[in-house]
Amino acid sequence: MIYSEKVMEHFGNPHNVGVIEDADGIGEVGNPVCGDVMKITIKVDDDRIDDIKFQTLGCGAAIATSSIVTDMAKGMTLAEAVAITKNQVAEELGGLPPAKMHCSVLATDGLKVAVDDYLVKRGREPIAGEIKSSDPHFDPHEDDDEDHTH
Amino acid sequence: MIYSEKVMEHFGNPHNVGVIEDADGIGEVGNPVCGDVMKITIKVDDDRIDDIKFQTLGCGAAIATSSIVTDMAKGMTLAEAVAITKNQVAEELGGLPPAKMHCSVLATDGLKVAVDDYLVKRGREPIAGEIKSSDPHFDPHEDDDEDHTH
Amino acid sequence: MEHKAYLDYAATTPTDQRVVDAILPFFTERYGNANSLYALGRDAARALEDARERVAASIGARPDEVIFTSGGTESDNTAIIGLATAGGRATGHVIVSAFEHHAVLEPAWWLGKHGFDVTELKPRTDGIVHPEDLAAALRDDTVLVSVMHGNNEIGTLQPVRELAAAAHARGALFHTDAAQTLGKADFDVTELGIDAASFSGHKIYGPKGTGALFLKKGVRMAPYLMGGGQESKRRSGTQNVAGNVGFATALEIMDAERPTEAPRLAALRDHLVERLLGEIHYARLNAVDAATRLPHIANFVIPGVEGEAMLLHLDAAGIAVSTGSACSSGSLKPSHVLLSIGCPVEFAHGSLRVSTGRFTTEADVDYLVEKLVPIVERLRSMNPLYEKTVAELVGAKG
Amino acid sequence: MEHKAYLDYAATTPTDQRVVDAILPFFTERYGNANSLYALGRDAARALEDARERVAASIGARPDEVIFTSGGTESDNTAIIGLATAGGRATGHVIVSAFEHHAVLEPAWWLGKHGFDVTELKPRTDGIVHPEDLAAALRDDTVLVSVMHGNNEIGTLQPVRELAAAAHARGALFHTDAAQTLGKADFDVTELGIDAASFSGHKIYGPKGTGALFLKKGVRMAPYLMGGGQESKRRSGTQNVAGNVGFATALEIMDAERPTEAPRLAALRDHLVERLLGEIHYARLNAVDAATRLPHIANFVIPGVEGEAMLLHLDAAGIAVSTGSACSSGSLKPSHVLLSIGCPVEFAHGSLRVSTGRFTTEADVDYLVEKLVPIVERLRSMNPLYEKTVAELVGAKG
Ligand SMILES: Cc1ncc(COP(=O)(O)O)c(C=O)c1O
Ligand SMILES: Cc1ncc(COP(=O)(O)O)c(C=O)c1O
Repeated sequence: MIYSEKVMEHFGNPHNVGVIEDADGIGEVGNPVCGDVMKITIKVDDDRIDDIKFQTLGCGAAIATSSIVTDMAKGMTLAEAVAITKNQVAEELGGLPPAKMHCSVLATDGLKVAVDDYLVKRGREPIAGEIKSSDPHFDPHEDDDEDHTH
Repeated sequence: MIYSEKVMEHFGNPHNVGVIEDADGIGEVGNPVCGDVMKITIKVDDDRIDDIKFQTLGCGAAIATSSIVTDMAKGMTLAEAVAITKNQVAEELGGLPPAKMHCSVLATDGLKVAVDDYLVKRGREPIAGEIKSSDPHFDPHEDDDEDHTH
Repeated sequence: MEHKAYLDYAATTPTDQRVVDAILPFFTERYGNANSLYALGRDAARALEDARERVAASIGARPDEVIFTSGGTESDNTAIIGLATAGGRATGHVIVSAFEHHAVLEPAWWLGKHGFDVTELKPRTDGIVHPEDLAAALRDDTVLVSVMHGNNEIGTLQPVRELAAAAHARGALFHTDAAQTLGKADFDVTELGIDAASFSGHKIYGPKGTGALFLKKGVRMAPYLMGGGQESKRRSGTQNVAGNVGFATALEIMDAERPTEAPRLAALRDHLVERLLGEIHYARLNAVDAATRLPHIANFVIPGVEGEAMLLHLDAAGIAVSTGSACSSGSLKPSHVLLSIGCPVEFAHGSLRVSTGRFTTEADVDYLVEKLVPIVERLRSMNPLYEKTVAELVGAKG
Repeated sequence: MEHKAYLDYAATTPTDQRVVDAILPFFTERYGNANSLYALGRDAARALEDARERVAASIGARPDEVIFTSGGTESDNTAIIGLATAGGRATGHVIVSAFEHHAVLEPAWWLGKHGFDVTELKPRTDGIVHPEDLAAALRDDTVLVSVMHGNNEIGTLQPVRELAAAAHARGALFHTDAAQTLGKADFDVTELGIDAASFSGHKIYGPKGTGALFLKKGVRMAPYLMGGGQESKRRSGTQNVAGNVGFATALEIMDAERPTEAPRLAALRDHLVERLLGEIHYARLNAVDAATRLPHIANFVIPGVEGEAMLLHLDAAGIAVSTGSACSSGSLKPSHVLLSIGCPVEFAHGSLRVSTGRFTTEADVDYLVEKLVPIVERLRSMNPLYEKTVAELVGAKG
C-alpha cells in the first residue's frame, strides 16, 4: 500500500494542527479502540469558517485527510464545508489506497460535527445531520493486502 | 533417482549378452506391456552352469541386473543358481534405487525359469518352483519420486 | 565427450543471464518485504507491481488479474481446487482432459474424493481435445473445465478458445494450464476467453519456483495458500520479489524473441522429425495428425526399445532428452499421455521426447540422430522379442 | 538523511552474499531438473539432496524427514491441513494457539469449516502458551496441536518440548511454526520431540520463496501441493534447486555464527529496551514477563500514538520498523497477537516491533531511540485524547 506524494506531504507537515482555545464549534469523532480519533475546532464569522484547527490520533491517511480538510474548509461557508465529500478529500490528496478511504470519512465527519455544534450552540438547526462518532463508516475493502505482521 | 557406478558399468557394457543357440535351458520372463522382458539361455554341465547368456528389453536396472546375474550364476551349481536372491543381486551392484528393486526379481526369476526348464526337459523335478512370468513381483514403492514427465 | 546437447527444454530451462541480472539486486539491496510500509518495502512493492503489470501486458490481462505463485503446480492446484470450491461449493461436475499434467489431474482426483464428480475427457488420436467431445461431456452441473493449452509430452496445441466457449455455453468456468505454451505460442486471455490460466517460470528461462495464475476479474476463487493475505488475499506467503521480477523479465524476452524464435524452432523440429523417421526403422511421431502443435516439442515412439535405456545411452553421449516411459516410477505404468491418444502400451515404453529451446542448434539435433541410430540398433539387438515386434509391425502395416 | 537503520529483520532479511554466491551456478549452469535421469538432472538431484542433508543435520533430523517448500506459509498450510486430514480423516479436534501466524490460523479455520472442531488456545499475559493450559484443552479426539516455537511479533519462545509431550500424552500430533526461530535459537527436532515443523528461508538471510517442512518419519500427512510427486510424493512441483541450496547455505551460516550472534543481538535488545523505556514516557515492553524470548525481537506499546504514523515518521528518518497496528488492513483490527496476551485495544494500536539482525549495530538502535523520542512527542501533541490517556495510565499505576 503506497501513499501519494500529496498524502505524505500533509502527513509530514500537517497544516492547521492544534486547538482553537475559544472555539465556536467543536467536532470530535472516532474512537481510540478503532485507532482513529479526530478533534476539529472552528471559529465562525458570518457563517464562514474563519479559522480551523485539528488534532488527530491515527494513521498517515487520518492525519493527511485531517490536514487537507482543514485547508479546504478554511474560508468556506458552513453549507459549503458540510458538503465536502470523502471523495473530494481523497481527490485533493491525489488519491488514497482503497483500505484508507474510511479515513477521509473521519475528516469530513469531524468537520460536520464541528459545524453542527456551532449551529446548535447558537440555537440554530443543525445542517449536517447525525454522525455516529464511533462508526468507522466504511466497507472493509476486499482489495487490501497488508493484513498482518510478517 | 541415481544409479550406482556398478549399475552404470553393467548397463553400459553388459556381460553375457546374446542367445546360446543350442541351449540346455531357456527362461523367458516379463511382459512387453510392463516394459521388462528377459530371456536367459544356459548350458549345463554336471549340474553346473557352464555357459549363460541373456537378452533383455528393459530399463537400465533391468539390463544391469541381467548382466550381473549371469556373471554370478556362471559356474554355479543349479541349486546355488536358483538360490540367488534379489537382494544379493542388488548388493552385488552396489545397491539399486528402491523403485528399481523389482528389476532384480526379473533377473533371478529368469534364471530360475531357465534352470527349471533344463530340469523338466531332462525329466527331473523342478527346484525353483513356479514363477508367474508376467507378474512383476514387487510392491510399488512409496518412496520413489520420478513419476511423471515434467 | 565432445558435443553436449541439452534437448529437454520442456522439462526445464536454464535461467537466462538477462533474467539473472534483473534478479540480483533484489537479493542484497532491494530486499524489502513488499508488504512493509517503509521505503524499502515500498520499493519492493513497486518492483512487484511493475512485474505484475509486465506479465499482465504480455497475456492481455489487467494487473489485478495476475497472481504470483511458486510455480505451475501451485497455480494448477489453486485453480482447480480454488475454482471448484469457491464460495464453499462442495459438489458439482468437473471435467479435465485425460492428458493433463498431474498437477491438474491430482487436484481433480482430490475433488473426486471430496464430493465432486470428475470426468476425464479423452483427446483423440491426433492429440487434440475436440470441442464437440467437450460439448458432449458437459452437463448442467458442470462447474469447471480444465484443458491444457499445450501438452507437455506430445506438444499438441489445444483449441482453447473453442473449448472455453463450449464450457461457457453450459455455464462452466474454463481453466487452461499454459505452463508449456506461455511465451512459446500466442497467448491472450481475452482472445482465448478463459477464466483462469497457469504459468511456470522455469519453462521460459526464468527461475525455478516461480509462476503465476491468471484469474479473470470477478471470478470467485477460494485461495489455496492461506495466511497473511498477500496477492490481494488470493495467495498468501511473502512474495518472492526477485523471482517474480525474474518471471516477468523472462516472459518479456520470450515475447520479444518469439517472432524469430518460433519459426526457427519449428524448422529445427521438422528437420529432426524428417531425419529421425528417415534413419530409424519403424519410428513414429506421436500425434502426427495434430492440426496445431508447439514448435519446441517432438515425441517419438521407437518400437522395440525401452525409453530409460535409450535415455541413459544418450546421456553417456552428452545428450539430455526425456522419455514418457515411467519405468522409473516402479509402477511400470507408461505415460498416461501416450495411452490417452491410443498409443499401445508396449510402444509407449519406448517413447522419446525431444524438446528444443533458445540455445539449441541444428548441430545438436543432428548429433542426437547420429548417436541415437546405433543406440537403437544395439538395444533392439538385446531385445528378446524384437523379431516378433517387427513381424507385428509389418503385419499391421500390410 | 545520513543514517539508515533496517530494524525489521523479523519481516524479512537481505539475502547474504555468501548465499547468493552459492545460488548463482544453479541459474545458468547447473540448471537441470532434479527429477531428470541424465547427468544434468543427476547433478541437480545431488545438489538438492546435499541441501536436504545439510538442513537435516542442522535440525537433528534424517534427510528424508525434510521436505522443501515455497516458504513458511506453504509449510504451515501443508502441516495443518495435511496432518489433520491424513488418511482421509474428516473430523477431529485441532488446537492452535491464539497468537499463531495467520499461515497457521487460516488453515485451522479452514479445517473448522470442513468438519473439524478447532480450539484457539490463549497464551498467558507473559506471551507464553503454558503446558498446563494445553493439557486442559486436550481431548480424547484431539488429532493435532500447533504452537509456534517463537512468536513473530512479541518474540516469546514457547516451551515446545513440554507442549509436544502434553500433546503426545493424549495421542495428538504436534506441529510447531519455527519460521522465526530456525537458526536463531537452538532447534533440534529430536530434543523437542515434535512431529512437524515449518521453516522459512527469507527470515534467515536466504531467498524469499523458499522454506522447508520437517515431517517425522512414519507420520502420515496428506500432501498439499499435488502433481508430479516430487519430494517423495509429499510436495509436488519442480524443485527450486537454487533456492533450496540457498536455504541450506543460509541455515549453515546461521548455525556457524549463532554462538556469537545470539548474545550480541540479545545485548543489543537489552540496550534498546533500557534506553527506549527510559526515554519514552509510559512506554512498555510487551510480554515483559516472558521466561524465554528470542534475542532479535522487542515489541513495545507506546500509549497515545498510532503505529503507522510512528512508522512513517521513522521511515522519513531512514528507519525501518514494523507495527502490530493493522490500520492498514482497513479492518481497524489491531494485532491479534497483542490482544491475545491481554494488551488493551487502544494501546495495541500503538505498538512498535523492533527486530535486529546480522547487520544491526548499536548505532542503529541508538539512532532509532534518538529519532523516536521527538516523533512520539509530536504525535502525542496531536492526539486529542492524550491527556485523558495519561490520566488513565497514571490512575492505573497508582
Ligand atoms: C503442462 C505442465 N503443467 C504444470 C507443470 C508444473 O509446473 P512446475 O514445475 O512449475 O510446478 C509442468 C512442468 O513440470 C507442465 O509441463
Ligand atoms: C511465524 C511465522 N510463520 C509463518 C510466516 C510465513 O512465512 P513466509 O513469509 O515464508 O510465507 C512468517 C513470516 O511471514 C512468520 O513470521
